[in-house]
Amino acid sequence: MGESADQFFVNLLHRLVSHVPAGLGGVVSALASVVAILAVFASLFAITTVLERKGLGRIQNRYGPNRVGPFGLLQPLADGIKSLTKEDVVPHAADMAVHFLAPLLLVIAAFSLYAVLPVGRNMVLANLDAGVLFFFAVSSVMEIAIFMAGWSSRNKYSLLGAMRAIAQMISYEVPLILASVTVVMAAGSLSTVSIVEKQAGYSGILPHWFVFTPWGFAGFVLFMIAAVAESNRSPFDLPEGESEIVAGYYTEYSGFKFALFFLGEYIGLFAISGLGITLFLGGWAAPLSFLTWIPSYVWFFAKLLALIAFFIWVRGTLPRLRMDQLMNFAWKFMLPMALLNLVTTGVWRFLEHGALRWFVCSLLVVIPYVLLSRSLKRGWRLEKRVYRFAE
Amino acid sequence: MTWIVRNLWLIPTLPALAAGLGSVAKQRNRRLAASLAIGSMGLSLLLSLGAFAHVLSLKGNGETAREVVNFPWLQYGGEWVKLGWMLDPLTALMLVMVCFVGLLIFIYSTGYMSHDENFTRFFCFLSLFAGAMLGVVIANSLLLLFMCWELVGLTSYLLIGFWYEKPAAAAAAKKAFLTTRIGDLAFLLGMVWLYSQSGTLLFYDHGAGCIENAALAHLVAQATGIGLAASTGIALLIFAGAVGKSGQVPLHVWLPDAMEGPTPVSALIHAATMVAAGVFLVARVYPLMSVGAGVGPMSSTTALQVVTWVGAVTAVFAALIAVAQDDIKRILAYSTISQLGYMMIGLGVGGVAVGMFHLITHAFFKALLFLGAGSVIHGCHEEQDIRRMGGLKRFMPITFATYAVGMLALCGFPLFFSGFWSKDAILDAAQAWSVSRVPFYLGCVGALLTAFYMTRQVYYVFFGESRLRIHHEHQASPHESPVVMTMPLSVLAVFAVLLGIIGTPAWPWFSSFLNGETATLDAGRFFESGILRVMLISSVIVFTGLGMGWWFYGRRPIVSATAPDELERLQPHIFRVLRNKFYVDEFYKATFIRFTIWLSRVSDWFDRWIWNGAVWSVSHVVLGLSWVARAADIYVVNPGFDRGCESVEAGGKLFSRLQDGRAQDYLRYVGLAFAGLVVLLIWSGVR
Amino acid sequence: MTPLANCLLLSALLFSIGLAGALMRRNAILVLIGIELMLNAANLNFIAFWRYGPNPEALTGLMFVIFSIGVAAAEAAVGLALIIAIYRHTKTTNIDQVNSMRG
Amino acid sequence: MLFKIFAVLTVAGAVAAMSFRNLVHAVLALIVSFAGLAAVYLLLGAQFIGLAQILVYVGAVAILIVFAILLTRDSGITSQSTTSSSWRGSIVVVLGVFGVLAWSVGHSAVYQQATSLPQGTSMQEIGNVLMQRFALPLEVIGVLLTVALIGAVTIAIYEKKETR
Repeated sequence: MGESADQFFVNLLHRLVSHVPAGLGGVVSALASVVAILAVFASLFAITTVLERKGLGRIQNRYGPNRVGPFGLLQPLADGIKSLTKEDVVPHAADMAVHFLAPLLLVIAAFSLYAVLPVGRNMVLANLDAGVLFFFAVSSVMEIAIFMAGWSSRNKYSLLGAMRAIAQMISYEVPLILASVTVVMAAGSLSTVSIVEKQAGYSGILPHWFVFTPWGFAGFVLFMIAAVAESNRSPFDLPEGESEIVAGYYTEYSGFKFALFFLGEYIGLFAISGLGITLFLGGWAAPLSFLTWIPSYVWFFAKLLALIAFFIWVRGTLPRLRMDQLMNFAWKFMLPMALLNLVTTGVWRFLEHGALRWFVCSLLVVIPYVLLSRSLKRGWRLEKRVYRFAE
Repeated sequence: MTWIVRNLWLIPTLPALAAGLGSVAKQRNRRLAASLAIGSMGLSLLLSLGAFAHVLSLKGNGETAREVVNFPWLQYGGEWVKLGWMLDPLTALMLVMVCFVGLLIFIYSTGYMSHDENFTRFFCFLSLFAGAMLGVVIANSLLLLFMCWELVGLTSYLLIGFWYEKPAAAAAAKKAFLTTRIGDLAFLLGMVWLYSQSGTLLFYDHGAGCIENAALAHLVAQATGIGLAASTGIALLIFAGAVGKSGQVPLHVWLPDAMEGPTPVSALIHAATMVAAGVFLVARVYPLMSVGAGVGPMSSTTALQVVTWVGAVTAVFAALIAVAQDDIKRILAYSTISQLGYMMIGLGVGGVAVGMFHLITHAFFKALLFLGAGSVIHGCHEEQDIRRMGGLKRFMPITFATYAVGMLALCGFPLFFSGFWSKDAILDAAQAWSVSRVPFYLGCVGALLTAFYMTRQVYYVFFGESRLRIHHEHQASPHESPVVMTMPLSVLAVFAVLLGIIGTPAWPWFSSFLNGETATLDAGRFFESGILRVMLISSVIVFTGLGMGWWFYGRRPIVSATAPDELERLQPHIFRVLRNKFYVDEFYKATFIRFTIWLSRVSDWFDRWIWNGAVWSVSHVVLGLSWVARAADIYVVNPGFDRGCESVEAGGKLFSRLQDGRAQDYLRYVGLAFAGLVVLLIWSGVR
Repeated sequence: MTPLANCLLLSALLFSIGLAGALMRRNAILVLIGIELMLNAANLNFIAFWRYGPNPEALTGLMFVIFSIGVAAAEAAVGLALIIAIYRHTKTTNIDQVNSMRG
Repeated sequence: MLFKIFAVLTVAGAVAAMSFRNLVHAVLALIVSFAGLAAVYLLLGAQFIGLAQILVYVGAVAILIVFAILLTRDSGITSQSTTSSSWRGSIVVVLGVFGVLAWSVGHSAVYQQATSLPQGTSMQEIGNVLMQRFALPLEVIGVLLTVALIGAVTIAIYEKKETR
């Protein structure tokens, strides 16, 4: 049962490929995988929107969407139809070509991120030798897309939003990459597939996930924080902070382009969560050794949904940061922490197994954390609130 | 290759390190400097004892136990210059001796120099000296030895001139430096020659060293122009270095003047260690000296004969001078010279063991004497003239006791004092020398004189009435020195007595240790080959000397500081000659120095008249020419040049257009140049 | 044409375009862009020679490109900083007007 | 075939980047050119370099240039001509350079020999070489980047006294 179910989709793909002429085999399989990815994650996007709105509603003590369909489950469908049928307004001063290309570039980049994510055993589109590198390279393209959007709209809010977004994404890309490099060091490979295989083993019933090591845990936390910032979500949603700059770089977007942006945002979010799962949470590996009979892709999507729930929760909980706070946090806490974590990983790699290793590495993680957080807190004092007005 | 051998370099390095730290220490933190120096010295002493124990542990078989560590130092051309250190009985002995005496003298100095404001500098220099000296001792390469040797000379210079505000001290320092330099020059020549012959300067390099059989055979085979073997020539040159360093005739003149330095310095450098370095050097290269000797223990070579004669002459010469000196330290200095002469005799006639034994014992009792003298001087408020002392027995008993021990040891008082045994060994070897008996007689005379002048000195200093000059009223009477000064005296005194045991004919532990045999106790040796006779002779000599001393100076206590010396009353002329040190300095002044001055005068005259005149005339010719040229310039050349300049200026203006401050234009030129270059390359067929 | 020759031609073309931009545009930033293009042409040459060279195992060309990319990043950062500084002093990025070094 | 496509893309992007009046368009074209070049690298089997190209040039350099453009406020179309005063001479130079380059490529020895294509190298080898043979250059590059960072900040930092 377990084996066949696990490899079900793989076998399906093979059967499909076996029917087409030999020359086209690779192309067809690639196309099929792409289509599958598009379909799956687009629908996941649809589900997530409604989940998020409902979740936020619950957090804010109100019902979410509950009119369209049972429990409002068909809400995303309605939204899609709406955004498709809306008029696509383009400002007169806008730079047409760029304004049109921006959302497309964003979505394409976001989707191409999945090429290296193994969603299940043997279920990866391209097992690149430098998968992680590919991921970051492509995700850096998204910044360009955002800039194009913000700049081409000829709108100061858009431009400000884009600038904020780029500054923020660059700042948080550094700790993000550094946190991932720890895993690369430990696994000794840049390929996502082999990284997951490194974590697939079990000692007793417990898995060998990297998150279950001192540096891995710290790296995972850093990674998640940076991921929230990368995907411009609350509490790091300054770029589209509605209350400050109307909607940031997609102020001037409407209709389907807006929907594309929305899609791109969420696809990017899923992708980066998927990377986090792949790097730290053992990818498609089952959390306990006796649960391996459940198919691997199920585990992957279970973890993905868990992380999405986490994101929603964070968004509903935390208030938005100020720009300087954001930057301070990035450069004065995240960056040093990530660097020290790198050192810790090296130490972990070269100490022999045993309690000593755990002790030393835990110290190496905890002490800097304490010191850095104290230094970050310096200058904070709880006192009567004062209002600062923009001049 | 045990730990101690591998890390023997630590022994000289520690004091050197202390010196380095002391050099950066502030002038006021004296405690730091002193503790640094003494601590490093103590550590070195411990290590040296370890090395000594190591040597003891691995000796017993027939040949000398010797371990070397060599390392490549620098490379030029195809060959490496190698340095290295070695551990053999000689080294071990010297290490222990230097460290021990040095440590005691350091401790003593803390008391003696306590009032000096350059305390820190003093200890910096002292430790530097100790490091260099230890380097000399452990060096396994003539080159390394030479470096440390020069370093020793430098520190000696610095320390003699320590009170450089005293012109006499400065002059003495210069004198010492230059005089020893003469010897060192010869030493350097010998070293270079040796290198050119043997291709290495390592003493022992597992058969490849320069004083091991292979090289020695080669050296003996080599014959120089004047017929003596290369080995002899080299040996003599190196010996010249030794002569300079350990104040043998004729290069002895610097040593008495060196007494201008602080007394601990005199004790450490100019009695115990540095001046002994010359003897040590001869002992170190002894194979080179003795190579080519015929079979038989007492057959000798040219080099060794030279050594012997120089030593013998020095011994008597210096002793004679010492008889008539009035400065307490100068007397000791001359006695040092004569004792060094003895060591040379010992090396020449009896081999390493004899000479080195006297070196060791002498180091102890002469250091003791100097420190005692220092204590006396300290007690008498910097008074150094023995005629102005007297009666100090009452005031400073400890000093007196220890001084007496040292004095008896120096005289070679029979049986109970180390000096007796060491000197006796030398005399014994001398009288058995095959070449000539004269050194033996000279040695006897020297011994007599030694006993005499030491007695004289002691009577002057410690007996009779205090003739101390009273400068002003509330000046304290002579006082005993602090314990930090007397303690080293006592320790040294003990050793001055006990060291004799290790070298008696009955139990020749010392020589057998050096030669790597195991000593056996056998009283029968006393009755071999006239040893007893020699012992009797020397005892008689000593007693005679003491008696004469008592006769001249002991019977009636000396009352007045200005009264003429007893000997002077007897033989005024001879005494004057002696007091004026045989006019050696005057002789040098009259010959070498005057010659130099005359030479400079001559060259000066040449400068003034011949060259200057030539220059003058030439210059006037040139002046004349220049007038002509000037005229030509003004009326002919200048206008042309003006035209030229104008055109050049125009050209400059033209070309300065190129530099229009636009990066792009520069880049354009670069591009053009690049294209041109490629075209050129292709055209010239570079593929 | 062999693939190597293709690569070389492409890089030559890139280089020339970059040079043209660096020479003919008056905006300092565009000049910088041109220089970046020239650097990339050089990188392409390295890669090509590494790939089709006698021994690709040595990876020398590859390493060279890695380092040159690093240098190019540094160069861009400093260059742009310079441009900004220049702009702040002489309110222009037109390098025709930035010729205070003329002789 | 693919190579030709990407080559054309690269060249077109470069030409556009060098000829657009609008700076931001120029930068976008530059990005296209860089991406094309990265694709060429990938075709040549230099996977690492290709991805690094995208990461550095598209992700960092292009963004940097964009920031510079926006900070120097020249993004708008400039009224006066965008070519520098002395562009005629430049054309000659450029043509000369390209001429010699192309000629030498055409006539060089490498033109005749066509070596077989080895397989693309693996990250493992690159890592090993980078950490062993090229360790020192790597560290030097690290120092260089640090210095460049500091230097750029010091140059571009906004002096207070100017504002006062």
